[in-house]
Amino acid sequence: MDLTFSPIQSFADASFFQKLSKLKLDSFKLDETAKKITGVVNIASTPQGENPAVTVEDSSFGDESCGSLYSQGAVLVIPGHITNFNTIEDFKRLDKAQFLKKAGSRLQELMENGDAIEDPSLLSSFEIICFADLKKFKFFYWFAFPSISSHWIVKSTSVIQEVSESVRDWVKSSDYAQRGHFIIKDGTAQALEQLISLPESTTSIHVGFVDSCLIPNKPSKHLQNFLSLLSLRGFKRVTVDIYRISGSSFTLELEHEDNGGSSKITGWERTNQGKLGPKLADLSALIDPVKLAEQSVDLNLKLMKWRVAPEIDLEVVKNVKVLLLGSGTLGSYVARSLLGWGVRTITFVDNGKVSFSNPVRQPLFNFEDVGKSKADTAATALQRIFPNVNSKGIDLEIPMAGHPVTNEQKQKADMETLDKLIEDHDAIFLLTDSRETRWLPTVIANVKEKTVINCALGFDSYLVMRHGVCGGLGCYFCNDVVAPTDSLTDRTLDQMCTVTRPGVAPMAAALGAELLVSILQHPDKHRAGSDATTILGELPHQLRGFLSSFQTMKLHAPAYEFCSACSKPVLDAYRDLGWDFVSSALNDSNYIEELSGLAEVQ
Amino acid sequence: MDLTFSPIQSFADASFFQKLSKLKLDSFKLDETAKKITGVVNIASTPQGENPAVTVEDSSFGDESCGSLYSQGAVLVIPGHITNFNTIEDFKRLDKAQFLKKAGSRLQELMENGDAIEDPSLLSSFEIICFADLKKFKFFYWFAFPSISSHWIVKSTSVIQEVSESVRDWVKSSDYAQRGHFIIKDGTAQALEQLISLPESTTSIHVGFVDSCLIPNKPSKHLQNFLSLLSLRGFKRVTVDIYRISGSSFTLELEHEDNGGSSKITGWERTNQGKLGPKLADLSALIDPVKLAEQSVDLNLKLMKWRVAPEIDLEVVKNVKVLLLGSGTLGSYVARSLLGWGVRTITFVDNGKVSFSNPVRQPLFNFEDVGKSKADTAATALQRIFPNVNSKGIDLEIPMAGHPVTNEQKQKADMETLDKLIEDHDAIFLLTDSRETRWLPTVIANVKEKTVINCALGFDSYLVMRHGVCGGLGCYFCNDVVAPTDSLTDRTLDQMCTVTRPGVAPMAAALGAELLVSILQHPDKHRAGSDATTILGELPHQLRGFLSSFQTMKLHAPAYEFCSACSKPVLDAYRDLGWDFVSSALNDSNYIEELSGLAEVQ
Amino acid sequence: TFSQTGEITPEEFVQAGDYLTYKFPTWQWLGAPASKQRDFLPTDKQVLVTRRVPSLVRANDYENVAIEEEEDADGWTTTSGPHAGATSGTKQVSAQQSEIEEIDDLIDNTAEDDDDDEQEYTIQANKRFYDLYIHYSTAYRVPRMYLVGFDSNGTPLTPEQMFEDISEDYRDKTVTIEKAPFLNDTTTVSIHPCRHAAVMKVLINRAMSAARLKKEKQDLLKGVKNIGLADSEDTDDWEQLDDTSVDDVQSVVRVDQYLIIFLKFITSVTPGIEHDY
Amino acid sequence: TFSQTGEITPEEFVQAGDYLTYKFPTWQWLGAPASKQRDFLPTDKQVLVTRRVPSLVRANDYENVAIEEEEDADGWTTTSGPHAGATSGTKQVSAQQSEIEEIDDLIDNTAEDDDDDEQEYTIQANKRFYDLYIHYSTAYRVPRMYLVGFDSNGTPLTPEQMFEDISEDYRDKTVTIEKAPFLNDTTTVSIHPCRHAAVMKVLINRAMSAARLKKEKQDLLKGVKNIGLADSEDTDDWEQLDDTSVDDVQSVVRVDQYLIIFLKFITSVTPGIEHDY
Ligand SMILES: [Zn+2]
Ligand SMILES: [Zn+2]
Repeated sequence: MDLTFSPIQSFADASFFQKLSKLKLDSFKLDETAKKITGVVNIASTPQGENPAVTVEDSSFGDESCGSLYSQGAVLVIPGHITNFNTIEDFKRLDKAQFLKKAGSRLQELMENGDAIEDPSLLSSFEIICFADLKKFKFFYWFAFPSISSHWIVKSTSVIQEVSESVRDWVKSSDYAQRGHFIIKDGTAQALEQLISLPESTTSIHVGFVDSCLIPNKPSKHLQNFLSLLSLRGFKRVTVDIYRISGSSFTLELEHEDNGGSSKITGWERTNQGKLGPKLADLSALIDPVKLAEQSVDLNLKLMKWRVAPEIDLEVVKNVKVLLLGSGTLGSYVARSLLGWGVRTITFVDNGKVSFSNPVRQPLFNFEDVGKSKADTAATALQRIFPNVNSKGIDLEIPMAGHPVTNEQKQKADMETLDKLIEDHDAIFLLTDSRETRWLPTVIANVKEKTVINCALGFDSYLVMRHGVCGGLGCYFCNDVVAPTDSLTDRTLDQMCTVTRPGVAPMAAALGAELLVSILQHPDKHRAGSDATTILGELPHQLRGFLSSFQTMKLHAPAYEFCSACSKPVLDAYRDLGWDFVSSALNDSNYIEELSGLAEVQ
Repeated sequence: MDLTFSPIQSFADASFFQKLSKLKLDSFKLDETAKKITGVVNIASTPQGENPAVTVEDSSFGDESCGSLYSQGAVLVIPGHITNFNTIEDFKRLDKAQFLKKAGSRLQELMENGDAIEDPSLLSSFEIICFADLKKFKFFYWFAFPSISSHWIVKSTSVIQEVSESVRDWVKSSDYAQRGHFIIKDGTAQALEQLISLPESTTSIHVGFVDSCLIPNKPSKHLQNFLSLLSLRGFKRVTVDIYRISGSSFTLELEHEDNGGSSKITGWERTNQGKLGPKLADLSALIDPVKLAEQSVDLNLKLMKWRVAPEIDLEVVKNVKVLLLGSGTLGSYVARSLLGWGVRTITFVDNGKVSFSNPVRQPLFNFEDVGKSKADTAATALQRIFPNVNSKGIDLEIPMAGHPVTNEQKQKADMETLDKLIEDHDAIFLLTDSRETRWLPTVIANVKEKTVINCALGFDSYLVMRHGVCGGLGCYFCNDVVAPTDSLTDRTLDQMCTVTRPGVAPMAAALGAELLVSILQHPDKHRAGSDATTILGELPHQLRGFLSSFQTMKLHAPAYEFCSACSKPVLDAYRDLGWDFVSSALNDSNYIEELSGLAEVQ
Repeated sequence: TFSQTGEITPEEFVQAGDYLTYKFPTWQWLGAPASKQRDFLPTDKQVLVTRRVPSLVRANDYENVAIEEEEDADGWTTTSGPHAGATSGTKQVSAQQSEIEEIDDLIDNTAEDDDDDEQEYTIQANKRFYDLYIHYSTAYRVPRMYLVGFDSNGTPLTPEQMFEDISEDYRDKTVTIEKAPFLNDTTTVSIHPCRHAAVMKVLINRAMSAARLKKEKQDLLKGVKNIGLADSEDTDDWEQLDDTSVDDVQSVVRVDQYLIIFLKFITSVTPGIEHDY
Repeated sequence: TFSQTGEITPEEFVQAGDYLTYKFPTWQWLGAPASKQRDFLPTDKQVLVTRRVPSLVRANDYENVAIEEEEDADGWTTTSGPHAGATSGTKQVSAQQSEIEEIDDLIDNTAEDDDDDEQEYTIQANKRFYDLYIHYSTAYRVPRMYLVGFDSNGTPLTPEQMFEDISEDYRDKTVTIEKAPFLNDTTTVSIHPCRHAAVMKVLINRAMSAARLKKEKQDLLKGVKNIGLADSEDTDDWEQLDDTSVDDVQSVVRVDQYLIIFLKFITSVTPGIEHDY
């Protein structure tokens, strides 16, 4: 019976490729010469029926001594080389047959000059050729286990009932270089270099080989080079103890058959399709930090769904496009809470610059950002937090009700930009620091039937509310009896120089974000009534909180028919007249009061 | 009567020094040669009784054309040089007399070769020598207005009743080069270069001079060089119209008196002490961004005090030393609210690393921080927000009640570090994500009578409370009937993998920070009862908030006499036995139950 | 103690690990890189590992993957609707298509002469291999399982691919993507341990009552295993467990058997990974 | 309109600025650097300025700096206790001490021959100079004052030094440190405009009633001025204001006089800065 072998399979850990990337960047650079590495062969815990395996991992490159993490006697460590090409073309151009032949010749030389006898682990050495696409985290790689053939007939096979203490010790404690191949003499394991001291005429020998597969009667292909060495050294009859730690060991009586032909050199690993070609490891999902972040954030949200609120619709939250009007304290905190909920599209609008006193209160700005545009800086900050967010900053001055038009062209363009922005988003947050800037967005968002969340702060109180649509729940301006020109009214909730207790803004912002998410969970969305509930609980119309008494009030109010921002005449006028309506409103606050009917009831 | 002059004073805008710093860094570097600059002399709005002034500002360096911001006819723009030395020693070493003499010679040459006739603004040219200490924002600088003397007797003085249209136009619309010095011929103003076309023998002339001071009978020193030029050109009798835009103009009849001596060169500006020496501008408070940030943040807080809550004690808040146990979501948000309140000393304790899912929820971390120590990174992040904060990160694993001691040496050291940290801070926040880690800090802080704020999260609820001291209000563990080993109890508020609605943490954190600030406003501090009030309002013991119903409850409970964390036997045992007590508590939860008396009442 | 809480101490973890490696030699103790050492565990017993455990069938392909009622009562509910993995699966297929083309372009049949052993390759492109690690969670005081997968080429699997080998009920509840805390730069799929103690308590108590009642046919513990690929061996293990337990009425399950019960639990999480041969 | 709200439009600001520069030529219109232009104001009328206004006495040295009762009723309260400026003042003194030494070390009496005019220097080391700017605040629709100070050397003052020239009642309420929005890189001290409209409303109404009642001795407006350094001129101004107003009963104060009233208000904020000579 001819002796056959179990082919070797390579396993490459993700850590191997990560280390390779790092070395390529820091050390190899454009160097395409072969580098020494090591591989690990597990011998203690080998799975039933599986081919022998050579594993490479980060320690293969020699930083931490390879195999040091394994318990004594659990592995073989074998030498190898990696040749990393700079381009896929170089990789392709390489003459693979020539490459393998050279590796075989080198091996043969090691056998002849005695090096492989002194260090038999050389018999198991391997080669990797490789191309690393570092941008895409893709690695083309091909293992070769160069193997010189020699032809042996199995004369007999016998099971080893009990492995001798000496062999056990050898495998457990000898050097990695010696561990896998040894001589058995007088029942004890001895170093292979003893071969040299044998009389020239010796043609039979008893050797031991540590096998890393459990396939019956088919030892690992690694045995082949050992036998070729023995053949080269003139041995004709070889007794090999195939030592398997986790299976039954056996002895093979082999006889060399010289079939005249020269020995073949083989060893390129085949793909799982049985083809002669490289493998491709696409590790972006494992090592691209951006993808890892995305996966982690998604999973974290899913945990919430899975563990606590299975009916929650996270997709609608992920897909909502949010426009934040104002990217100061409230805008920054709202954006952070939205990020936490997995919102991916956030646009900031502001026309201010970061001032020295902002960073301590506005959690998207740092000291170094002072002087930069707030909207832009906030958008960039979000990307630094989570690279996959789709954030934009728009430097825009929102036309203010009752503040006369001073530059018609610019202000008209501003209105149009605002209109477009509201059109392109699903939910609008009013987070500016003046009452007058909230009027126009309220009108436009109502015309376009968008969700509107309004947050306003007092010194130690806040108002968070959602606007209704078309005569449903009221808007921010529904309580007013004058048009929003008069900024002396209700100053505390809207003043530019308002001072607030630092705790007020994060609370109002968090509630605003939570209110939006709750709205999104309701089938009627922002049209839901003030007594509606969702999987997340109640869906109130207005929340007023007071830090001095640590109280929260839930309020609701219907739309006011003469409201300066959401009454039908106002909405119709915006729809029909556009800028003409807006410019009249800016120039003359009485205009809105007349139009809405407020003037009559005042 | 001898003619005397009003000395010139220099004014250097902060923007001048800022521009100089920038140029020194980007362009001059080590170049110590003289650079051309310009100065502005205000002629339209000159103050009564003040000396003439030359102002330098950022536009003096020529980026924006100097004087362009002023209305036509309001200023003269005059040429000058700045010589910036690399070291204060170079500055000192310069031979000032020699420097001035050279400048005077150059000026004399310009008079002789006609350049100063073609461009009379050269007569007003100035020099600055300077050393800029860019690290300290300190600038040593010294102006010279090189001036060549000539001796003139005032024969008569007469007030100009009405300045001719021609002269008005000249001053309003001629070139800066010509504007200040001109010939008056037939009642009209004409360029000074007309001098050249006068017959050689002419010894009397009528000229105009635009004066930039309003001091009676003492025109600006700038006139001196004009007269010296005329003397050099051979004029003996000069009629000068001293034109003052914002005061009354007058005519001087002058006669040259040759007193034989050679002309003197003077011009170094004297200090406000009348000394010959440079001036020092210490601009750190105006242009050091770190100082500016500090001022802005302080002012912002003072606004709160001044406008809304005058009795508030901001100093006690600024000086409180806060220890945050846990620098995850709660720790990050608490730190931000504290920064907003002006707290300057914040120490983070955590033993975790930033994970991919952290940044979207934890507002002190960015994507690039993944893998770094949380405590350290949080501390660094605070400094990026506000450079003057005194923040530290301590990588420490808090020994956990009921988690047996595995490494006595390390855990004992951890306990000692924790003890020291609590000792060194005034207020301790419990913000970790497990119940067991809160026990030991509760005990130690109670023994040391520190303020303790405890924040814990559920999926959509939170608990924020303050601990009492010695039998006053209860602590976090007062409600428990078992020692804190059993983490299955009350899991929702403390579980490591707890998922929470993103809005819960910022709310709980903000309330925790506000609660601390309120405590600090009370004369009894954390000993205040649950019905106490302060300038900021109520001072409750516990707050429980529910996001599903948007409700907040205020609760209070006295200390429980058998509490596993704050009962007398437990506190005494820690005080007396230290580590022996702690290790017993870690190893055996029954120990605390026995000690506290919990076991008996169970 | 462990039977009341379902939790174990680090010492008990080591005991149970020693017992596991003794009973199932494919499981081995592993050290950890110097920077990841945990001082409360022996240097050479930081984590348990078994490598290259084959998986031929995806978890989804098992039909009646029943989950125990008690666990549902614990607050877990099954999710419905399309699973994220499904959609991205198709995306991945087309991405893979172009990769296959790239790779096919690199095939070189002249790279070597025919190898005599070549015919022996059995092509099982659907086969996967897993390295399984059991780590001790100090936060929950239970063992925690980390999985690192490879395809039939020995190339690392993506987290999403690995998810396909987690039973749907668990995949949607407790699986997280984590860097292994005991390895350098290795991304794993891990079963979050927050419910382990509760589940282990149930399983241990069942094992105990099963042992006490000696009703072998009514062996409730088999319910955990859910699926009978290796039923006969399985029964053997449990028998053995029962046998050794008889003499101790107080605690019929010894703490060193903890990890063997834990693996039964893990088998229900990863039905297609044949780690208990 | 402005008398009801205390606010003015940009157009009215320009009108009032033109009137101010006409009446007080030390006030001038200024342009702004290209990047700071505001399009609703004429390019050459972006901001009003008066330069080098002398200040010989610090605000603290004025004794009875009374604040109007009405303003207190508006919600402002006076603060007590040591002011931050006081303590840092002493710190600064010692810092200045070392600077003086540094500077003295650089004195060089041989730098030039005696200048005949030298004797003329009057040493007034305590004297300061201010550039005052009036800018239009769109947010509050009122003028806003920015101050840039220099010491007697013509060297910039620090914000804290400038604070010494703000009356204590305002210093503790509405003064902020700001980069001037109309200049490059210039840090100023500014009076926050959040109360301007309310104050202006009061002042305008007083001016109107004063004019109507024609009781000169009872001129309430002088109360705003608080301090009588320039009393006689002052009275003249008000007389004039009254005179021109008589013919219009509806609005006895014209909007172009708004800034003149505003300056009266500012005088009460900065009593030591003699800007209304
Ligand atoms: Zn409305
Ligand atoms: Zn207690």
